[in-house]
Amino acid sequence: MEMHAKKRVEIVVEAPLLNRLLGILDDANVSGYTVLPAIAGRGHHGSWSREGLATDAGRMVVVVLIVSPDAAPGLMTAIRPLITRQIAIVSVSDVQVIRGERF
Amino acid sequence: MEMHAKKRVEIVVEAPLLNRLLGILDDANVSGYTVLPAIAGRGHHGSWSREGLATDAGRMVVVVLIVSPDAAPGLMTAIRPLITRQIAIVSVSDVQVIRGERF
Amino acid sequence: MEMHAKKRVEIVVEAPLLNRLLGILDDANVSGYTVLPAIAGRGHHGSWSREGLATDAGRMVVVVLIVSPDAAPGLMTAIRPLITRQIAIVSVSDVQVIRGERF
Amino acid sequence: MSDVLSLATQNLLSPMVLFFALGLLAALAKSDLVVPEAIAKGLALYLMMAIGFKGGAQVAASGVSARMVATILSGIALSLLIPCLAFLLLRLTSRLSAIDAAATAAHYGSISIVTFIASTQALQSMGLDYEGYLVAVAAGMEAPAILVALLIARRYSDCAGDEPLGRMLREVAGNSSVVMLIGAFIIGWITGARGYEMIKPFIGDLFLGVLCLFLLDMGLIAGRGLREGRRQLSAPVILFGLYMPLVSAALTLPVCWLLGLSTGGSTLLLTLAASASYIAVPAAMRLALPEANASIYLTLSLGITFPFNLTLGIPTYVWIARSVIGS
Amino acid sequence: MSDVLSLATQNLLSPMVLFFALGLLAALAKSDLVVPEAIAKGLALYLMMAIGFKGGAQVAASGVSARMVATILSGIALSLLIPCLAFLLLRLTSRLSAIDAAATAAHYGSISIVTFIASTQALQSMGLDYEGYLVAVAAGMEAPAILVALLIARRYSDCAGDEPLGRMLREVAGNSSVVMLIGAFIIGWITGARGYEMIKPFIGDLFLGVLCLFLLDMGLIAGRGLREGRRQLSAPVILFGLYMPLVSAALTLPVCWLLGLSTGGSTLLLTLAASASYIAVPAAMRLALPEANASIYLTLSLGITFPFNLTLGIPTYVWIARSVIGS
Amino acid sequence: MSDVLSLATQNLLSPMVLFFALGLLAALAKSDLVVPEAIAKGLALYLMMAIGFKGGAQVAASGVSARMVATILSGIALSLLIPCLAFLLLRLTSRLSAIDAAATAAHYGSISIVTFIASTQALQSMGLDYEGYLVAVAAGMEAPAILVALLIARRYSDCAGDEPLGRMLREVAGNSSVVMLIGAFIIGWITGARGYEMIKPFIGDLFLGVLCLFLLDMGLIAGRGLREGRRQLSAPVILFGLYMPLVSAALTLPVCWLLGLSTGGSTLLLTLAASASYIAVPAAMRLALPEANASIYLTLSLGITFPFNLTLGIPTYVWIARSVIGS
Ligand SMILES: Nc1ncnc2c1ncn2[C@@H]1O[C@H](COP(=O)(O)O)[C@@H](O)[C@H]1O
Ligand SMILES: Nc1ncnc2c1ncn2[C@@H]1O[C@H](COP(=O)(O)O)[C@@H](O)[C@H]1O
Ligand SMILES: Nc1ncnc2c1ncn2[C@@H]1O[C@H](COP(=O)(O)O)[C@@H](O)[C@H]1O
Ligand code: NA
Ligand code: NA
Ligand code: NA
Repeated sequence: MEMHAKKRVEIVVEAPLLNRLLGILDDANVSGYTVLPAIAGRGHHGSWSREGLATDAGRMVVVVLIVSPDAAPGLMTAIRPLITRQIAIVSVSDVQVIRGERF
Repeated sequence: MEMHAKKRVEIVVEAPLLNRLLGILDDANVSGYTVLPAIAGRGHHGSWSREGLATDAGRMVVVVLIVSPDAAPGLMTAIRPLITRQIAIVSVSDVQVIRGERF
Repeated sequence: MEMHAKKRVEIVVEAPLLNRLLGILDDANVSGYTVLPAIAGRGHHGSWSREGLATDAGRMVVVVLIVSPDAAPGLMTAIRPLITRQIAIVSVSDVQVIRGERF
Repeated sequence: MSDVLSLATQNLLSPMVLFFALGLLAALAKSDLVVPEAIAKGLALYLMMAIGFKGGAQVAASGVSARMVATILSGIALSLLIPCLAFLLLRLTSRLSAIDAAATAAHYGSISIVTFIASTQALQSMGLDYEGYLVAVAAGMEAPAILVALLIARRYSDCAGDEPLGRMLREVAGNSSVVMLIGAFIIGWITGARGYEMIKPFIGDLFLGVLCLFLLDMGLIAGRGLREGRRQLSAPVILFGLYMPLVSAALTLPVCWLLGLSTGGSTLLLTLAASASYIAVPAAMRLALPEANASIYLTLSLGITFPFNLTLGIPTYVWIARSVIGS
Repeated sequence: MSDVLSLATQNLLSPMVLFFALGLLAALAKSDLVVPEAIAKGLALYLMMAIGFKGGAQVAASGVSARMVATILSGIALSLLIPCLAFLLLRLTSRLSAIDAAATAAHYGSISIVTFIASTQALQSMGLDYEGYLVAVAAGMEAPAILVALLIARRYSDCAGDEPLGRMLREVAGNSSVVMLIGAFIIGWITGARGYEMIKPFIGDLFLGVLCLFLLDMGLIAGRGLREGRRQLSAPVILFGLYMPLVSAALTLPVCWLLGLSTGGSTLLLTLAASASYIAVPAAMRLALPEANASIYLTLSLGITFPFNLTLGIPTYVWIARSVIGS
Repeated sequence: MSDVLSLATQNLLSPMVLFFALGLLAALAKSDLVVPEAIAKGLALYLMMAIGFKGGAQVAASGVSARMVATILSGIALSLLIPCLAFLLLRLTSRLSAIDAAATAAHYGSISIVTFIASTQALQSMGLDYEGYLVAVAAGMEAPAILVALLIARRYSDCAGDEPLGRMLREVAGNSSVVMLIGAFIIGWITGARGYEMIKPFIGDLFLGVLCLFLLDMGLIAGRGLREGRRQLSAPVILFGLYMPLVSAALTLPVCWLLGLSTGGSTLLLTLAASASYIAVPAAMRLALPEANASIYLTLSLGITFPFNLTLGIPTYVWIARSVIGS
């Protein structure tokens, strides 16, 4: 079966910033994204956990999106300000998809 | 430490279809899978969010499975109908695992 | 934009073992990790689902961490005992990140 | 007429409807107010447990009757008939494809249990009784319309053909709200007044307060649905969402009369016929008719018909039942 | 004998047991009815808060006694003794490996707080009082059996050796249900009748209704467990799940008599001894004895022993306590 | 003085404060007791629905007055003034950077609705009434302080400059707790005593019990916050978390007197001024001033000021209000 090379972008971002990130993605002309919850984590700023009525500050969510390889650099540039100034971790990997035209 | 090359398959699928997909996976003789929740997303059919008593229609879950490279093409063929007719996004990437024999 | 090669480690682990795994990661000098919930799964030991007041036994969570390529082998060695004796699935893949120095 | 107006006003100014309106406005104004998914599901379980149990306890008191069986059968017949009518009306008045029209029609043949619950609450605030077994009628009307919609869709499209009907029906018949309603109904029936006394502080006293919180959530998702999906709906389709409940109610009125239901019971059967599903049927349609556009049927059922029934529909059905059946 | 039958019937037809049965049947019939995880945890917190607080408030009224201390110590002793007996019986009658038998034995030495709660409810519906401090006994019996099981496992297997016992015990002793029970017990004790009055509408009046909803969930997961795990259980193991509660109860009966507990209190101590853990101990066993097959102990404790205790066990323990201790 | 002591003791031994202490201790002792996120959010929704509705129903009974409008405006003025003062004090006494000080100051200008609710409960247990519209004052004081903090931060740092103020304010003003409070307040106002009667078993009778469970959760997260963040706090900053509430209360006392509020109403306005936000403002600060160190303001507000207000602060404000306003 024919497979097409795409990029999988995974962004770990603080919950209060999610809406802003999604706004950037909407403007950046990506075909779609999926947001996954996270329940705990640790980093340079210490550890956090989702349980209890904590504020959204310090809690992470994960945004996953499949993009075409051409679109990846532009996307990186668009979200760079968010990354340099605020807490977000972006990683990009190579994936193969079945219906390549939809991304 | 010896590592073994496997494939990581990630399937974003609409919640009402999950049971059907898992049925296909069970028949396809894979060693296992893990289902992750998603909380929101956007695609060609608009955006969705999990909060509130929404129906399962339009809500996504993510199925992750590690398979041996030989098994991957057969798996793709098995789930293709689901993908062409209904909402599901499949991406495949290369990974290394420690205990290769269990997959 | 300059990208840096890192490793993405994904560990599917039984919930009662999570704290022990995180303890190992803390000792292993990684820059951070994020824990994702899982809602269901199947493997050699049968299938499980999160709903209801089930015990933590048999339920999985997923730990994702980005590490530098040098650190990966040491990390694998550190978590190996957990994997051989207990239920945990570890997969490693190549990713590119933007700010390489933080990992 | 002033009667229906005063009924409508009283209903519109109930905490129930006002909390729904709060949710609707908050969602339209893009507030970040949300009810967590688990809480919403928990509230729904509670409401179905309570309404089912109370219905069963009432039947324990009044005993089984031929009328009960006849009403359940009539309910099922209505839920087979209404989708045919809905399909025809949609095809005649709108440009929806056959698949979209069939999928939408299934929603109107099935029922909305929250609309039913809101209707029982409105009856109670007016001091009107109803037959307890209408809960069983509600459960019986959840699934059959799906079958009709699939048969219609198959006539018009070959791609809608690969889903075994039996499996579909079984999945919908075993869905959580049917099981919870029928289960609690039977438990209420077995344990009767003694059982009801034991758990009344939970399922009785708290009922209206919990319903308010739940309707807040319904308002939030109806509002979000409208914001997302309103561009999918043409004028004829929106109109359909407003007149179809009245058509179904009109069709049901003679049935109530023939069955000899009380005014309260008639109101509830009218409400069931007039209400449209937005939980079980959409999920079933994604499985069975994935080619149908989900935005259309979801927005219509949840964003148009549900608010209409909750605000104006229910007082109208009370008024019709009162006028025709007597009070 | 007709006494125990009427007790059993009354228990079997209570809303509590019927909701459990509903859950069990729904799960066996593969219905998609579920109680969301967060709701189930919330209900469990509520039940432990309520039962702990009420126990403390009762102790505030009755005062501390030497009997209270003696009962707590007896409970701990029982939970050290029962796993040894359970291990022996399993090894003698079944083909379970030493590790599997030790892990399973730990469950029977520990307790099921829901079984305890259901038992208090059954007592209440019969108008029987009980000593409030039995809540503290329950908390004290959660952890010790784990220690015994680990010591047994170490004798039989060297791979079970690398877990520091102290750390294990501390983890189990600080587990959420122990902390919530003891915490609420102490708060109830401090604030007494005045505190109870303040929160009675919440923790008192709603109790039985919430318990019904919770038992629905217990039925659902017991049914799912049975569906998944029944093939793991051989006949001797299933029998063990049915007679072991009675063995433990028999062992406990003279203790009740020596302690001079009331009929209600004796019933509860019998229930604690007879019940098996399915939340805290399985998680501890995954950590401490991961080589043991989790399907065996989970299915046995949750799918066999829990339903047995809930339906037939509790009326039996009431009947034994009544016959021996007097009513 | 013995008056304030007896008030404090009575408050410290209330189930409310004891459940908070239980949570705090459990978290410090690393117990695995947690309240699931969805349950915590559901409890918070309930509390805001109940307190808002009751406030509105009270206003329906007492009518709107010029004093109501004046009190809301005074509340807003206080929440603009307090952050300036807090910023100055932090800069004078501690080594916090301007950005950190501004972000922290915003928290003290805003309010903690749980502290407010605990204060209403303390008043009720003493038989003191309060003006229902203070709920609206609370809602009005949530957002303005954020504006002030941003203006301050911009003067001291250019990196804090790219966030449009209007958008920030709109986001905070539409945040869930403001919408729920104001919405329920208006619904209570519209439906009045009749509406309140309908849902009283839910929002009235259960209130204190639910509050206890919620405060358990607050204790858990305060304890976790302290464990994680205590090393971030220097002595001057910790002291600030203890004296700032008293400074704010002192500033507010003449306002209460000028407004002519009742003793209960004065206590609540003092409590609002003295309390610090730990939900809405931290999230807003992550957006607007991400360079500020979140551990500082979160630990201070949740781990120091909230427990202080809950235990000693509230009785102090009651005592001040009583002494100055009269009882
Ligand atoms: N190396 C990493 N791999 C995966 N997630 C990470 C990593 N570092 C940080 N995170 C996540 O990002 C959050 C914030 O990171 P930090 O800003 O370093 O405290 C952490 O709490 C984790 O959830
Ligand atoms: N490019 C993408 N990357 C990740 N997830 C996607 C992507 N496109 C769509 N999705 C997910 O799949 C769902 C349905 O997509 P669609 O059918 O395009 O509306 C969306 O709501 C997203 O959750
Ligand atoms: N091949 C796989 N890919 C992804 N997840 C898996 C795989 N095998 C097992 N799992 C997960 O690990 C859990 C335990 O696996 P097992 O020990 O094989 O029963 C399963 O229930 C799944 O959640
Ligand atoms: Na209908
Ligand atoms: Na036991
Ligand atoms: Na303040």
